[in-house]
Amino acid sequence: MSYKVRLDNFEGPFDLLIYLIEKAEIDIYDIPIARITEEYLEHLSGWEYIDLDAASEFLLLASRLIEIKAKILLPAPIEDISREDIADPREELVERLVEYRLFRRLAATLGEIAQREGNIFTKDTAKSADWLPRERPLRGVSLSDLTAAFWKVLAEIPAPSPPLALREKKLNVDDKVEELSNILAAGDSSFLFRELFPTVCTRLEIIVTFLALLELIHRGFVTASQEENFGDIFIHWCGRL
Amino acid sequence: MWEVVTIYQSLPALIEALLFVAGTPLTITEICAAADLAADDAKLALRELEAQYEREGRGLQLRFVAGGYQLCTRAEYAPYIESLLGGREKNILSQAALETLAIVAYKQPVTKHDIESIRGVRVDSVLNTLVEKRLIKEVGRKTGPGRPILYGTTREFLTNFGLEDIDDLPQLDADSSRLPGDRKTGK
Amino acid sequence: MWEVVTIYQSLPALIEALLFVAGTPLTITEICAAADLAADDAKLALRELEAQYEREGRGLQLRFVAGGYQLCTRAEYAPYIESLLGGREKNILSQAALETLAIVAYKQPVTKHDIESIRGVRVDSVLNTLVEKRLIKEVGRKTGPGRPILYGTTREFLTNFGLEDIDDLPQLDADSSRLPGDRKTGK
Repeated sequence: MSYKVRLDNFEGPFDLLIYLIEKAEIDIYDIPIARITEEYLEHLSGWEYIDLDAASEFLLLASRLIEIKAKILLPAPIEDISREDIADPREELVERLVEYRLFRRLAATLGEIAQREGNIFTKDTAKSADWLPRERPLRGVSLSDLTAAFWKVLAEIPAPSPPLALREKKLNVDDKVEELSNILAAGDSSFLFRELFPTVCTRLEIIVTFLALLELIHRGFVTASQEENFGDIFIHWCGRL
Repeated sequence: MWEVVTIYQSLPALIEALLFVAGTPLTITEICAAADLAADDAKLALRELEAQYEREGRGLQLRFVAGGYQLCTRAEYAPYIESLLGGREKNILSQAALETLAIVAYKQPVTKHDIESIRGVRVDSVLNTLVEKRLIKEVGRKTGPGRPILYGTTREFLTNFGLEDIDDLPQLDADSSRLPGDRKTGK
Repeated sequence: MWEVVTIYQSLPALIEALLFVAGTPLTITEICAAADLAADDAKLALRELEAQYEREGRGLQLRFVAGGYQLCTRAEYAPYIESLLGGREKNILSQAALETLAIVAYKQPVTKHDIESIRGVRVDSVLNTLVEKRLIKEVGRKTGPGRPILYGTTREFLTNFGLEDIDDLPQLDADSSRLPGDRKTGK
């Protein structure tokens, strides 16, 4: 092959066909179909890689060209010979080629316009959004408004109050053992386990109360019983204190 | 509250300020509404503004595109502006995109199928690119099976190509489908 | 490829074209780089452009803000521009946002915690709003536990108030020393 033009330089099968027709300086309305088909197939065979999507489009036109070539070579059926309106098998293809060629020229014209217009710049409205933009967050806000806002903030800062001495409440198990003993001994019946924990208390208080309870059970002051799994636990005071 | 007092120096200057702020093309109606003007006065002022730009050799020019007036730079400053914008990539349309755009522009409204049968290739991705670049848009649905989308060009297309109107597209001469070398005479 | 041929009519016009396209303020360095000019020539041309705007009673003016030059409209056209932009929604900052902005402006760089301890309320959403509106931004991290974000005002903030520099903020008198570490008091 004396020349090889990469197929991916063509926008499609029509683009390639028009290229071949123009290169050969052939009248588009009178395409020597056998020769053009041969050249077209030669290009396909020179394809350097196969992109199946694109290939199918080029192959479709190839089969159409071969079909037309066959129609021209085969003698027309006898009964058709007398009819004057025998369609040229190339006609439909030529129509499509002419239309495509027209839009290819228009595309070139648009390309020229685009290039010319590329030299004329408009204001970048997206970027200029900080001066009289579509959105003006500071619309109507003056510098003195800003300063006034700062003054207001300054004025509203509360005077620092004297430091408040907070004493941490000390918790220990021994104290809790005594506290629990007093509560349980004062009652005249058993308590529910959950009643021993105040509704509002810290995690530490819960732990200390629980440890104190275990201690009381260990010392034998208290027994615990449960009637069913996950049921309420009853705490009974046994006395001895 | 604003007190509207006409202390501005001239109508062309007022219109220049409006066009500057807008960035995009403003129609005569928009200009008249904002400046509280009659259409004739606005047009006169626009002509005067255009003349001033010419006379004073400014860096800006006034153009009538997409049915409105727009301020833009003069072409001779392009190299310097490109240097300013530096790395920003240029919006160059591929041959495939230009062919598709040409078909949409001249034959609108068209379906994807119409374009594919003219170009002989699938155009899905090219159509998406053109829609993303806001050069074409969906303008409706064709009646019939599948109700396919109809595409047309946008106002941005007109602005980008410096066209006043879609009819302003370069016309094809009477027998433009014929090229030299085509011998067939019209039947 | 571009062949740079100096066929433009004048330097002020070239600079006008550059400022027009940029929208945001351009520094002398940026202008010189784009227009291939020496700083002195650029400054001369900027002065000439400013003088032209004055002399010819244009709708635009040249301003020096945020360390750069910017084209903007003349104040007297504001009512008409407001009317043009009219339909667009107003974006007035809430009092809470304004106060927070003021604290950031005067005490920058500040952390969220600094602001909260001054205002006595949580400021997360207000800070987000101000960042979104590009009035403040993250300017660094404080050393120490958690490395909290430090906020400062943006270039857009300066531009909005026509300030060249943050030091141009109106000074507060001695009473602001109640705020520990206020840089304006110099301690």
